[in-house]
Amino acid sequence: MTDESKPKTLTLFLTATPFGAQSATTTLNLAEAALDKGYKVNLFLSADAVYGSAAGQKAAGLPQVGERLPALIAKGLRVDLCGSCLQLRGLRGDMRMEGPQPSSLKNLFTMVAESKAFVALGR
Amino acid sequence: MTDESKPKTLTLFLTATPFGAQSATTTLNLAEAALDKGYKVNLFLSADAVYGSAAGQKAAGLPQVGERLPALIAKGLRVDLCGSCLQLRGLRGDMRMEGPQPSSLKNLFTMVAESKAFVALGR
Amino acid sequence: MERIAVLVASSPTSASAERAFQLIRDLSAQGHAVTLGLLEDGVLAAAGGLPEVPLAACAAVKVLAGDLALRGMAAGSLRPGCQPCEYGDLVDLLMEQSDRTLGVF
Amino acid sequence: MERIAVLVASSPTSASAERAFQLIRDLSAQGHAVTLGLLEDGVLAAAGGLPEVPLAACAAVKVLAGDLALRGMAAGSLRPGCQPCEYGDLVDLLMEQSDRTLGVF
Amino acid sequence: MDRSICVLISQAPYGTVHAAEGVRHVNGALSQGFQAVAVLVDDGVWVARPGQQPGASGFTSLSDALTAALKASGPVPRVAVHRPSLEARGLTAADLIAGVELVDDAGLTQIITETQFLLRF
Amino acid sequence: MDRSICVLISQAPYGTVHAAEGVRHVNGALSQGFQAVAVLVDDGVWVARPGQQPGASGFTSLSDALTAALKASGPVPRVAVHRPSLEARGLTAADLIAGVELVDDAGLTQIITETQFLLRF
Repeated sequence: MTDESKPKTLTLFLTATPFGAQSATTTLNLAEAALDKGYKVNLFLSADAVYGSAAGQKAAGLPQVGERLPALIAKGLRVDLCGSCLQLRGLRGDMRMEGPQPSSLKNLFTMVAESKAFVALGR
Repeated sequence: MTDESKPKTLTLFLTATPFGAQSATTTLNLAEAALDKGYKVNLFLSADAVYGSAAGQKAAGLPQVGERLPALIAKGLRVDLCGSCLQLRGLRGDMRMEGPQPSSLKNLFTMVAESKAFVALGR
Repeated sequence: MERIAVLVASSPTSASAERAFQLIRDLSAQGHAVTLGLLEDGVLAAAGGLPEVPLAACAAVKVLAGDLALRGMAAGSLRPGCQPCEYGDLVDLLMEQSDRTLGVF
Repeated sequence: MERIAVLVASSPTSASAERAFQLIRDLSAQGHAVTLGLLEDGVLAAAGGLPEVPLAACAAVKVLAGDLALRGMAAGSLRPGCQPCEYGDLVDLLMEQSDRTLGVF
Repeated sequence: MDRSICVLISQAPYGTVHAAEGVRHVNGALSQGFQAVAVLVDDGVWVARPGQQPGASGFTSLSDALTAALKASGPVPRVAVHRPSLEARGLTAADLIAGVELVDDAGLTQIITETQFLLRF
Repeated sequence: MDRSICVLISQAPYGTVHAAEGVRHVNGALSQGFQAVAVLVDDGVWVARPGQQPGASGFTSLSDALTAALKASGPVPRVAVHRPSLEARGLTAADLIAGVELVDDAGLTQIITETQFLLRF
């Protein structure tokens, strides 16, 4: 994929809920395709997108979102959650799945600075 | 407000998250104004709006949503939650505040049929 | 002929507001008395923005005062024919002054 | 001059897509080589819809095949100049074939 | 007067969940004894495009769902497509599933004023 | 090259949270050592309208937040308002908070191509 020793980084920034719009699914599909090609992929869930980290989602008639995250994390996806966005919405740790971690704007912009491409999804 | 013995009913139907758009706040403001005038008011939270029933919300820099519900319920507001929408999103009972109840399309359309006005909010 | 309330919360540049404004023109042309209630981003139509409020087609235009102030617009800057209002006025519109409510667009 | 990827997921009737299409025209006029990636509701621009894709301003237009099929449009019905693609092709576009990525609009 | 509702679907399918929610509530209204009219307007007209293929995406085909609703053995909805919205998108009646009717602006307001309630998506 | 980001704000304030999130991320980028340019385009131009009064609503005034960012003692953002979007809404530079600059289409693309990253709201 590249002649450098370190893989290039793709950072995806999502602001939409898991089931309100297609953008959450698009985000995971892009992440998976990039992981399969060997890139480093970061996913930052901000604003309403932090609902994607809720435990116990059961998609029916709509694409899976939270249910797909463990497999993507196992493939190397880093998932960060906007910490203040979690607090606002009452999404405590015991309501969330394992893996995605509360994070910060500092982490977001560190990821951005290291990225070959930074893409914001959601509406 | 009316010369009939039974108060007229306003049913509000919300599809937006509590903090992604102003419509959740507008909905509660309309509900409160209608309750204060003596109307019967139903609020049906559907799709992403069911996140408004999450326990432990802490609004900062944005209007309170879940934090306002108990006082409105005490004033007489009926709050129903789309049951299948809760399941999809993993919003179990222990993650929600007390008061709003899982409900059904049957209940929604029963409310609608009894309403003087039915208003859908959210985008 | 009916008294119809139409509520618009979307920016006047949105497809949603444009659809509501077209509906208002058509309902008015058919003889209905339409009152437009503007709230949220919809209030931008009352003080600027394109397309403009279909004033000629409305029996009245009520604009939520708090949503105007929130967006930096004084009630005094409203287009002629638009009146500031409170949530309670919108409730009266829906529950007492209209035969039918459409929205929120 | 740069190779620029622009991703559009909004319906071609949205302000967001219109803004992206205008940006593409301006970037192209300044000599940049713009590749447009259409996905989600954005694919409607490749098989119909107004405004149309700014084909003349794009070095290439890639349209996500799964999102076309989901909306009932065969890859064969694409406007000339638009190519169906997969998620991996979009990743290649962003990570290997572009100096800059703009979006998602 | 029989109970009746107009469900207005104004957004494109799949990009947001609103069109799917619209179709779900048409069926819900019918099952609760309402007469239901689905009106497809603006980008909502894309809901009536046939052959929507979700494949393995997890989405439900809304053209299939509408077709099934129209062919149901119990109460069926009216499905009206706003002709000016259709034409603005370069589409014609031939591009739509069977069983829908076209309405112009006057037809749209007629449906809205003939039904008791409006549910907008 | 210094790290830099363009934050594009294209939606009206308050109706959705996106404009507020845009302003928050401008400040976040600055605090992490990025040069930051806020570009207000389409309905985003309303963010720069002065005198936004949240009252008891619970909202944060975005015109106040932008003004504070522009007057900060540390790094400050550039704030560019897209003139065609402004004029399409019947507004002029006199309707905006102090410290913003107007850009036309060419200026908009120049900002976008002079910054390393784009964050769209």
